[in-house]
Amino acid sequence: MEFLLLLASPLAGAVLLGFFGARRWAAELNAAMSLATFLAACALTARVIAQGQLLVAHEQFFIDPFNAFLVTLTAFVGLTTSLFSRPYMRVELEHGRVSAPRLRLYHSLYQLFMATMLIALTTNNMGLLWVAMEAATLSTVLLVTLYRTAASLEAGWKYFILCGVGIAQALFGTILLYFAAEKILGAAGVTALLWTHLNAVKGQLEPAVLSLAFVFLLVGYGTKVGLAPLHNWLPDAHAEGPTPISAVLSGLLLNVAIYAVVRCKVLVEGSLHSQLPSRMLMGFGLLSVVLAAFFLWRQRDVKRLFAYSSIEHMGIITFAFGMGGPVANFAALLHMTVHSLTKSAIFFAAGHAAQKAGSQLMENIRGLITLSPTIGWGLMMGSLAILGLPPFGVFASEFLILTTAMREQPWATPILLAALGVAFAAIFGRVQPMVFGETTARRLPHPPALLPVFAHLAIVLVLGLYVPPYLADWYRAAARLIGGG
Amino acid sequence: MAGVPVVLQLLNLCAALLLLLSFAMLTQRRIVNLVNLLAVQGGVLLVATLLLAWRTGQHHLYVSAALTLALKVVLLPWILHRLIRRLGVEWDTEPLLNIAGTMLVGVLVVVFAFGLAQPISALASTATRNSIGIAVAVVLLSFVTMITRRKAMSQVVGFLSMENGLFFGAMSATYGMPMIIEFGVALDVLVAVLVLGIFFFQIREQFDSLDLHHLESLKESSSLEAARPLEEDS
Amino acid sequence: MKPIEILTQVLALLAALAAAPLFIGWINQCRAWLQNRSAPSLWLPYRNIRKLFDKDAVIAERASPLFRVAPYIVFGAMAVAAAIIPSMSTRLPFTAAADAIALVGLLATARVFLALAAMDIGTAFGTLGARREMMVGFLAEPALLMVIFVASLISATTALPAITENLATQHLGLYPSLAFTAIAFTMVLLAENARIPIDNPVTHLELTMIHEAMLLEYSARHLALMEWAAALKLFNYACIGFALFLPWGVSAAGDGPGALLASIPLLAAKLAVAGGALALIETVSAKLRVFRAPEFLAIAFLFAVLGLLVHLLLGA
Amino acid sequence: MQGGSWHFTFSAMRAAHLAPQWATLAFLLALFGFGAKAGLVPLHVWLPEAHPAAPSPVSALMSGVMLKTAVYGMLRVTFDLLGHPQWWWGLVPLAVGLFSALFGVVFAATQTDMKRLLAFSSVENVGIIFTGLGLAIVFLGVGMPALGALALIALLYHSLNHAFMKSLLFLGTGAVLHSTGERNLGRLGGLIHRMPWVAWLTLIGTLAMAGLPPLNGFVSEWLLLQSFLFAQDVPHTFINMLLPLGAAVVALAAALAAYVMVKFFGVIFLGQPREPSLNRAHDAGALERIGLIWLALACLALGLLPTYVIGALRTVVEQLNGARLPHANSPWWLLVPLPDRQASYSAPLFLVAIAAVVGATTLGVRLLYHRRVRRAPPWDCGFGALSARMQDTAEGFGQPIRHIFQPFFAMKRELPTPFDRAPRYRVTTADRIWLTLYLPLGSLVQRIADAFAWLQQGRIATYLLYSFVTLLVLLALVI
Repeated sequence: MEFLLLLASPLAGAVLLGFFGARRWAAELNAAMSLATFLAACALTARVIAQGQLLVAHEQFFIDPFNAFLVTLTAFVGLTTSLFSRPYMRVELEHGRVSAPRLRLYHSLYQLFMATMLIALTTNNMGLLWVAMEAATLSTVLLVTLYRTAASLEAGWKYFILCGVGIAQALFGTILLYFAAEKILGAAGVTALLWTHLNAVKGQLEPAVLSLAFVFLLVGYGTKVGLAPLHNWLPDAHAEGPTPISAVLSGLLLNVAIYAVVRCKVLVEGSLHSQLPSRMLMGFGLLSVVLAAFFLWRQRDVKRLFAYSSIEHMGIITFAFGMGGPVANFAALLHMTVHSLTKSAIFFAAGHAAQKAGSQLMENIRGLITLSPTIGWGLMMGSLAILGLPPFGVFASEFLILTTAMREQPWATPILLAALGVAFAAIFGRVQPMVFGETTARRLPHPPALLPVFAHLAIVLVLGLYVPPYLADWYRAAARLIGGG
Repeated sequence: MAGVPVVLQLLNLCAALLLLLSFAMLTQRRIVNLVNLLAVQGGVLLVATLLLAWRTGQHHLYVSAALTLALKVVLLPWILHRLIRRLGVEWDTEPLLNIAGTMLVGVLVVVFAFGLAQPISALASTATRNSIGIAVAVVLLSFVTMITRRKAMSQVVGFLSMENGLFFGAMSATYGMPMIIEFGVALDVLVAVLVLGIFFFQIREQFDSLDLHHLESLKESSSLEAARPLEEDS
Repeated sequence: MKPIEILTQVLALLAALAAAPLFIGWINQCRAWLQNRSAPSLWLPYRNIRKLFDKDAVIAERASPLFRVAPYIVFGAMAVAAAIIPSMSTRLPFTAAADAIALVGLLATARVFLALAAMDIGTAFGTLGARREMMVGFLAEPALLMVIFVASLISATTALPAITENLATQHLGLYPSLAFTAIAFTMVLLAENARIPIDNPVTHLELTMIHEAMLLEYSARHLALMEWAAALKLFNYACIGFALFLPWGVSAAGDGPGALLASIPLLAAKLAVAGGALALIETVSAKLRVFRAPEFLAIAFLFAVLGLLVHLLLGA
Repeated sequence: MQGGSWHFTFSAMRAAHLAPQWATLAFLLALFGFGAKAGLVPLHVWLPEAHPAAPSPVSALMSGVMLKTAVYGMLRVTFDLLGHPQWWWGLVPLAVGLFSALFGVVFAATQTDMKRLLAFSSVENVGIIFTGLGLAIVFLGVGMPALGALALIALLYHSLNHAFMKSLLFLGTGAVLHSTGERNLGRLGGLIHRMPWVAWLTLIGTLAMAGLPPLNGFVSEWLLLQSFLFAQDVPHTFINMLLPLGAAVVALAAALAAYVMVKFFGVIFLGQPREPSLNRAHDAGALERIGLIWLALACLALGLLPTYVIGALRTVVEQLNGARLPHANSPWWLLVPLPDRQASYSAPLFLVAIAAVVGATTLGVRLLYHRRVRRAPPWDCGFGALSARMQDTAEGFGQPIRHIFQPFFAMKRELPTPFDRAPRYRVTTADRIWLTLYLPLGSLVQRIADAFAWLQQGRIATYLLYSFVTLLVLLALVI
């Protein structure tokens, strides 16, 4: 029931907003739909906590601890983002950067995007997972190009082609998976792609095929995660799209992609009994961290900067999942949570800052602290959090990942630390003048909606100081489910 | 191939044709012809699907055949042709970096693909196991096509032929995917093409051309004068 | 604690207060003799202080309350310091509250307030004096601490009375480490008390003076307190020296008032000798340029550290 | 940080024991990371840059909280996660800490920006704290739990003190900055007349920071020196050699801290205002006062009631690692760190004594003599108008230090020749570490970044090529 609502409300929202998306109350409707989704997600989570894993719709969908918390997170960030986008998009409308019909497109696609992500998270069918991922790409492409500027078009095009091609590889991987599964589960076709069934028989799946399948799946979904060197679409898409979209892309879509990768990894590892998948993940992770750290160094556009920081953090998470084992998985899940909260908060603040300064170039954004203390503090706090300064949650997760790496993969630790150091210098050195420098900006017609920012940061802070036991159990269950190591 | 049933011979023929078509695409200069080649590819795919369906008597293959017909043979080429006409790029050609080299790369890719498909074919129980390698080759070749092309339109064609290759792979490896997936994929492809259509017009009205070198401004090497935080304080 | 102890404590304090100017007078007299001058009266410092107390205080317009409070604090710090140092008896209950390190801290407190007061008016001389005083201080203080460390390493405690008793009860052996530290201590004493070769207590030569430069703005009772405090400081240092290097004859916890009485003339004798020695040093040595002061003190510091190492090497 | 997750994870980490060499690596890495956060030399460079930029409350928070977290993390890693530290690990933080202490205070002495000055003084205190850490590790490593516990308590106490003193000073500077808009010591002065509240409350922080009894700064330094001093029977002779020298350095740093603090307070609050605008400065508002007052009270309390604080810290240390401080049954006012050594300190008694003597003296002078006071212009040696420019500037006051510790600085001097028409003297000092370590590092990173940049030239074909190659490589890996 809750589940039905969970998927129905964004879809319904998409349809409704497709009609009324240009009305004055469209933004409110958008928020309302997101709220409904969030409530549904909470109810669902409550049920999962109560009853444990559950399967619905002829096993086509299932909820286990792993995706349950991602569903809640997605719904929550979706809600806050919709709240944030209300004043933000209004300002954009007044600046004439978007027209009413485009606003309709925006609202409708926003809900559609949420729906596709929720489907991708909850589906039990690897094929459906692929379909949903592709759909997520398609629904965001037009959002990225919402402004129809040359840059946004270019970004959108690259996003489309690179992710499309990547996803195509994933499809081939899925085919191979099916090919291997059908030997065991029979060609009935229905069950042969259900993750639960595959997971049950993963020991018997043909290793040779699965290793190939994993490569295709990794390249495919990895492209969407933004793993270097498949990441090239990411900074452009983040920088050129409207800020709310950057926030959900970076905060949610990447998580979903990682989720897909991890699901595949679980299967393949079960069949291969070899370190190969873990090694690949760790390699990609490290490469992404290092490359992103150095690219951070040259950024001038604030949203590009934080896009690269997203790549860096995805690298960290991937590396952690690659290490596997209860602690690393736990840390990775925690990091996924805090990263998506923090990063979306940062994008909110940065979006307002850019609106104030009328430019996304960091040298044009100065002295936020005097211009609008709330934005300034939001940006500063967010940056400090994302840099992994205690007492924020990112510190907790990074601390765990690093300490585990010291024990499991000592060779990797210095690389990680060096990259983190470079990233620290880069981000801190750029954010600090933006917040505290001499200012030159103009007033904002609307009071910024910074409730989301501080809500997110507050949660991150709490997670840094204290992870409530049930949440910890929950993570732990998910971590056990992922296993590895 | 004495002793092999005619149907299978025909199927292998289709496979060979597909490979040939991919090479043709790799070296085709004119956009319009590219689209036609894509349509032909879809046709061959259709034939192959029908043959397979007839041979194995799997009904869902008829459905996917219908899908192929509707989508890959009729709808997509029609949309693309319409786009071309609306955008007025019928006579658009593009310079290719030397064809011989490209061909060579293509051949290497095919070899690699066959090697790759070896273990799969060995395991496959389907009648069409040998054509898996060809499917992989088609996928990779269309990848190469996309890399070498400079026009948005031709990249899209490459993208679609990649989808074809995947479809063929699914068919020859496992007699096609479960039905929902087939539909889902088909839907995605359709939407993708529509989105692309919108795109083309946007790009055109921005740059009044579909040349991709307009879409190369977002890059890292541009921001050479990026701020150097450490030296500010020295 | 027994009343006799409290009595001893108070007695020691009063004795120090009373004897300090006399010690100064004695040194001046010795110096006069050594320089073939007719010696001033032994009681001159007392008369001087009394005269100053009688005068009207003249204070600069810009002076802040800090300026007026400082003399009392400096004087108080010196007095308390005097109460810590076992000059006549080691039976000082107050020493439980402050060990040798605290003593050094106390002296530092006095110095800081002196310097702050000197900066308060904002004249060239005041700030100049303060700067130089702090410069001397930051080198002399660790040196003094090192000196004390050696002694307390030998006797495994930082409580001055315990050190004194311990050293006194040791059979009369030669401690090379203590020899080194004794030299260091003497140098520190000279520097800290504005004696030649670091500073010249008798002149007001503007470019060289340190201590006097800081007192330039003081007059009357404030100046009196400052002078008295300076005298006390010298007296204290002398007593520290005795406690560390000539610990004999200081009445210990065990023995009764007789020993205490006996220790008084002994202390007087020690002071007499020390004063003479001081006068001699001041007469035979010339004042250093201010920039030489750090080198002088660095040498003192190094001597102290040497003493430390020697002690650790030889265990003696 | 006692969340469910922490229990879970920490226990998990404790469970797995590292091989010694990896444990060592882990320790060094942790030292690096937390040292950077705390501002340990040579990772201190961001501190003096960040503090002047940040608003004063943030600076207060930074020097208070961030230091805490760094020390906390360091202790956690060393004693909790890595299990039993090797004694020689301690030598690293010991050496680095001592150097930071000296380096920080020397640089603080030559600063002309009041917040930079405080930032460098933070570097000094961090150094002292890590010195204590090193000492503790050595003691525990060679099996002297009592001394180890003493050192641990000393460093915890000092970080506690530092949080309060430094916050007090930062708030004080904040008040000054707020009412004068000046951060440059060269344009301040004489503010004690305009803003007495701030001045007197800051004075408390100044004295505490200078490590003067009976305030809190002294207590922790006293404890540290005590633990240094009783280290004589460490079974390794050469540590025996080394430790007292460490004590010497600590003493030197403490004395220099006094120098720095005199400069800080004297130049800002005493003397004549160096700018006419300063005469319009106003005192702190009620809220600011409250903030300053409670911090000052905290400094006093920490200084006067060390026994209670130590009682609290003792339990912390015990639950951190078994090392326990032998419980001295001494009265509340008497601080006896190690009963078997006769060393004790009683701040309350100390304060009472000084107060009594000062009071008695004042009373005596007032009663026996008179309290007549005449105001007059200061003595100008007949030179005439004494202007504010005649008093020492911040540079002037720091000059001796610059002179003595020359090798620490990278100095650029412009000395006038006797024949100059318009003789001008200028000297600029810079942080050697900055020049020799960080600038090259920065440009290196920049160069690497530039090298990476060409990877991303915006050509979508290139990007596709990347994906293609990645795919092929991975496939080649698996088949």
